[in-house]
Amino acid sequence: MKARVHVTLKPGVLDPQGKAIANALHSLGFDGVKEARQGKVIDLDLDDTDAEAARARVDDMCRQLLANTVIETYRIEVDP
Amino acid sequence: MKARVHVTLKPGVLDPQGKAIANALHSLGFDGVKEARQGKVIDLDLDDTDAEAARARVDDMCRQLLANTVIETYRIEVDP
Amino acid sequence: MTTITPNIIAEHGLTAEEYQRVLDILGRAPNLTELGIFSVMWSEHCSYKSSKKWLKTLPTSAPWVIQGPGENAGVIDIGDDLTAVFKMESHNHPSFIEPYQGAATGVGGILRDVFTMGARPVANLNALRFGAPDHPKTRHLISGVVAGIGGYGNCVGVPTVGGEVNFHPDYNGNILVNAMTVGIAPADRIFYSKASGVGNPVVYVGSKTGRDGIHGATMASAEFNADSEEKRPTVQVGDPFTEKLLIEACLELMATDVIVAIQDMGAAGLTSSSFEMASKGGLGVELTLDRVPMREEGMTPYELMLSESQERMLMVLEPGKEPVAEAIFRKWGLDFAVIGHLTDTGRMVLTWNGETVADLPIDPLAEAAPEYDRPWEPTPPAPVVDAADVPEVPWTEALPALMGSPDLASRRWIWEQYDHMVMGDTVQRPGGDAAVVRIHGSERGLAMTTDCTPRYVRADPVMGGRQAVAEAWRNLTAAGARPLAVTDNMNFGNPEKPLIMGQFVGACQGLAEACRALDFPVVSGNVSLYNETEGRAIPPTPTIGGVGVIDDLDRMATVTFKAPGEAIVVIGE
Amino acid sequence: MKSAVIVFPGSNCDRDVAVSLEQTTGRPPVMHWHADPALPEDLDLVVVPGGFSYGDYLRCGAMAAHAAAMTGVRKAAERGVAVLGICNGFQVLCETGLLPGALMRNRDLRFLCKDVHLRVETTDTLFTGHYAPGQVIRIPIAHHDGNYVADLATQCALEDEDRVVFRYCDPAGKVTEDANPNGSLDNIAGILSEERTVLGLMPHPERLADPRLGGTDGRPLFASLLEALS
Ligand SMILES: Nc1ncnc2c1ncn2[C@@H]1O[C@H](COP(=O)(O)OP(=O)(O)O)[C@@H](O)[C@H]1O
Repeated sequence: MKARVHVTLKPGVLDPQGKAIANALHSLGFDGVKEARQGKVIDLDLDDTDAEAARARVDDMCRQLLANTVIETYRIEVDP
Repeated sequence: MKARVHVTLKPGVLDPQGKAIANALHSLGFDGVKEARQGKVIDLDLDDTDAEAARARVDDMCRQLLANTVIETYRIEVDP
Repeated sequence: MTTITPNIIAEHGLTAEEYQRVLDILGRAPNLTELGIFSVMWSEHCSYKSSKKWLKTLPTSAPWVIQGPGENAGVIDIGDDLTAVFKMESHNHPSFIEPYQGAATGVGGILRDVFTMGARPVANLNALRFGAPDHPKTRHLISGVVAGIGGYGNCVGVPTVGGEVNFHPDYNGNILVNAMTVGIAPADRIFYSKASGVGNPVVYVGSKTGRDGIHGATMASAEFNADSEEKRPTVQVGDPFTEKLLIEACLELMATDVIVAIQDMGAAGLTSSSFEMASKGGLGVELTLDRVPMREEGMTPYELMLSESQERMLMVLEPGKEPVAEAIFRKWGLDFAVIGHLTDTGRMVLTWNGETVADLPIDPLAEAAPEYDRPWEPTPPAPVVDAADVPEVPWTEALPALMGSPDLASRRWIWEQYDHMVMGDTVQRPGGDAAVVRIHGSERGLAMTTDCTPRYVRADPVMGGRQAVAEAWRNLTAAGARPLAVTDNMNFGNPEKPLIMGQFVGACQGLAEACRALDFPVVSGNVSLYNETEGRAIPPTPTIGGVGVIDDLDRMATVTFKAPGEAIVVIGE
Repeated sequence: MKSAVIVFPGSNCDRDVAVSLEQTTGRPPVMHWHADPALPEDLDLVVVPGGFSYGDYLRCGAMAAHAAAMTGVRKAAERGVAVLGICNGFQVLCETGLLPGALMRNRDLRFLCKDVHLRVETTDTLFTGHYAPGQVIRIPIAHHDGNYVADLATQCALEDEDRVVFRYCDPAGKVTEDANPNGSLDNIAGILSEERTVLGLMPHPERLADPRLGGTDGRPLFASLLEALS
């Protein structure tokens, strides 16, 4: 079973990477990029067979390791 | 208009991040994680109003800046 | 089984003559795995077929030289029962394709060459050449290369203390990334690659093997299908954390008495490491490829033998000492596998699923490696410029122009991205003539520098070669050091062109003369040829890395003016 | 003063800080392996050193926060043992929650290694007693992720409780945007825990604690600890 975790900075936390991307796009001549934000995606290949159980476990993983909830939020997709 | 770019390492390219995440999850007691791979998501807020034009522009951005096509592949979602 | 067609032979970079030699040695046609092994062993990179003749003319000995060229790195005596171990190596092409990873893995490779010998790496340097500053790719290349060198060295925890950077439009399509590592080892604990002891176990340690860097040319061969491009990245990705583990684990194991021989897996990975170890020991080797730790499913013997996955080493251990080594590698979280043993057959035998997939004679293959005496032409003398023809520029204009020129401008932007202080012994930071690293726990230091002025070498290879050596020597003495030895990195264009070959020959001659005159022997080095794009060669760039010793750090000299009112003296012509 | 330095597999300033501790306190620290949860008894100080603990590929310090040794560090901290986190150590302490906030990628996205100036904001700590209030010191930084962030409540608490220990400043001691090397909130370079016994800072005091290395402004930090903890 596959799970995908999206980790993004909380709104309001300044994103140096996103800002640098937006600047770089402007200097390459791509106007009209109002904002850019960068997040992480972690793809997991799991032994689980039950989607609900998998989601609960991945939620644990996020809280313990994959996301820093001081500055980040996460979202889980489980692919049955 | 919003666009989202997923950048992932090509299959077969060593992913030290993914490897480290899988190891860390194991040592936290999350068995059954067979593999982990880490990618990036870049969210763009664009001036465009036409989805097709936006996609073409974002494709340009990917090839020029957002993805390193030597080792990465990318996928674009445009949110009309 | 794949039939070997002329096409496949050509894709493996072997000429018809070379292939005939393969047939003569084997007395039969090779299979694909065997052909792959020949192709890497006889590549320019591994066999030095164009350069060997001239490298032999370099002076390589002095009373303080413990190991000259021929091992993973050179070793010199620096007193107090310690040695300095150092070498420079190029990663030019990969860095142009993928600047971050190319440069990073270049640093990883040279670090392994040094700690393989038993030395703890204490400093990194890097000699870089880029195209014109305003060329559209230059900015991207320089920022990627610098970030890659920093990303790797910073994580591994070895300070990057020096180097050099030049710009010239003839590097537009072919940048140079030459990385140097200096390490320190106890004089009585140097490790070599010569295998010994029939029956001794051959052990694989480090990262798993993936399909990294398997030569582009071989992709087209019959076993691979159209979508194989995705599966076979020719760019390797570095994992500096694993390298750090490998350094610590190897040094920990080296403190025991269980290693007979050790060799890193660099370019041509498992092939050249196992071949070299067996060949130096005059022995044979049998490897069970199924035991090689693999990162991906469905790998073939061909891929295992040619993979350039990083952060791997091969060792021969004392019999029965596998558990000692395994415990140390497991403690550091690294893969460890006994993959074979030494034999007295003089052959390399590879098995896979119980079947023999390659059976090659080692010495004949090594001895028959092609060696060319390529035709060369001396560089025509450059026209002499009459001083009267040089326009006069007021110093008020000349000075700002010089200071603003990319070749002279401050390199602070670069070295600030390198951790140049980690390990707590950097007593002279970047920015001076030479970097100085204290020998840990003492009041002595090692001074180091890299130097070359390619436009001098292009104008007159002999003089330019001498100048590069002399400059390295001056930089070391300017820091108060006694220069001891050099490593070199010979970066040139296509040696099949007589004028380019003439540059190489001339530079070797100049290097040899200067090294001899200064008692400054060459103890290690690397050759990078075919640096050309669209038929235009890079400026000839024989980079010199010099190392010297300072016996009393109180006598170290630095470039800054110390106090107002002090006299300024100019010496020399 | 009995001290221990935690050694993660990717630590690379462990030896450097051990040298400084030994030079200033006359006693070498215990080098404590990451996989061992039980810290030595009677410790006065634990140092979490700089480096790349486990490669730091996910987030700096994220994996180290779960290391066995960190359980021991947390317990020691609860008992009131002083804890010093330098650079990666600061990141680890934030990830474990022993210190508030987080360290993000530097504003310019580049690794930066250079001397910076710091203003000593408080001397009411175990770590800074030997500095003068407001003193400007020169200490090197070497990091890619030293951009301190915290929410408003934390920011106010740090301020109100006098828990900001060092701020990036110019050589004259002015805290300016130009003197901020990494984009840190309020130029913060180092902070204390609520109990004032845990200090995390991005700059490396151990790198300028030996005249041979070009300066000694880092030394009073170790001397302060020696006096406070002996
Ligand atoms: N330009 C050179 N000058 C002197 N020695 C050289 C030169 N180039 C290569 N060598 C020596 O030849 C040997 C093989 O070099 P190389 O193949 O680059 O090493 P590695 O096996 O580490 O890749 C080394 O001992 C090296 O020091």
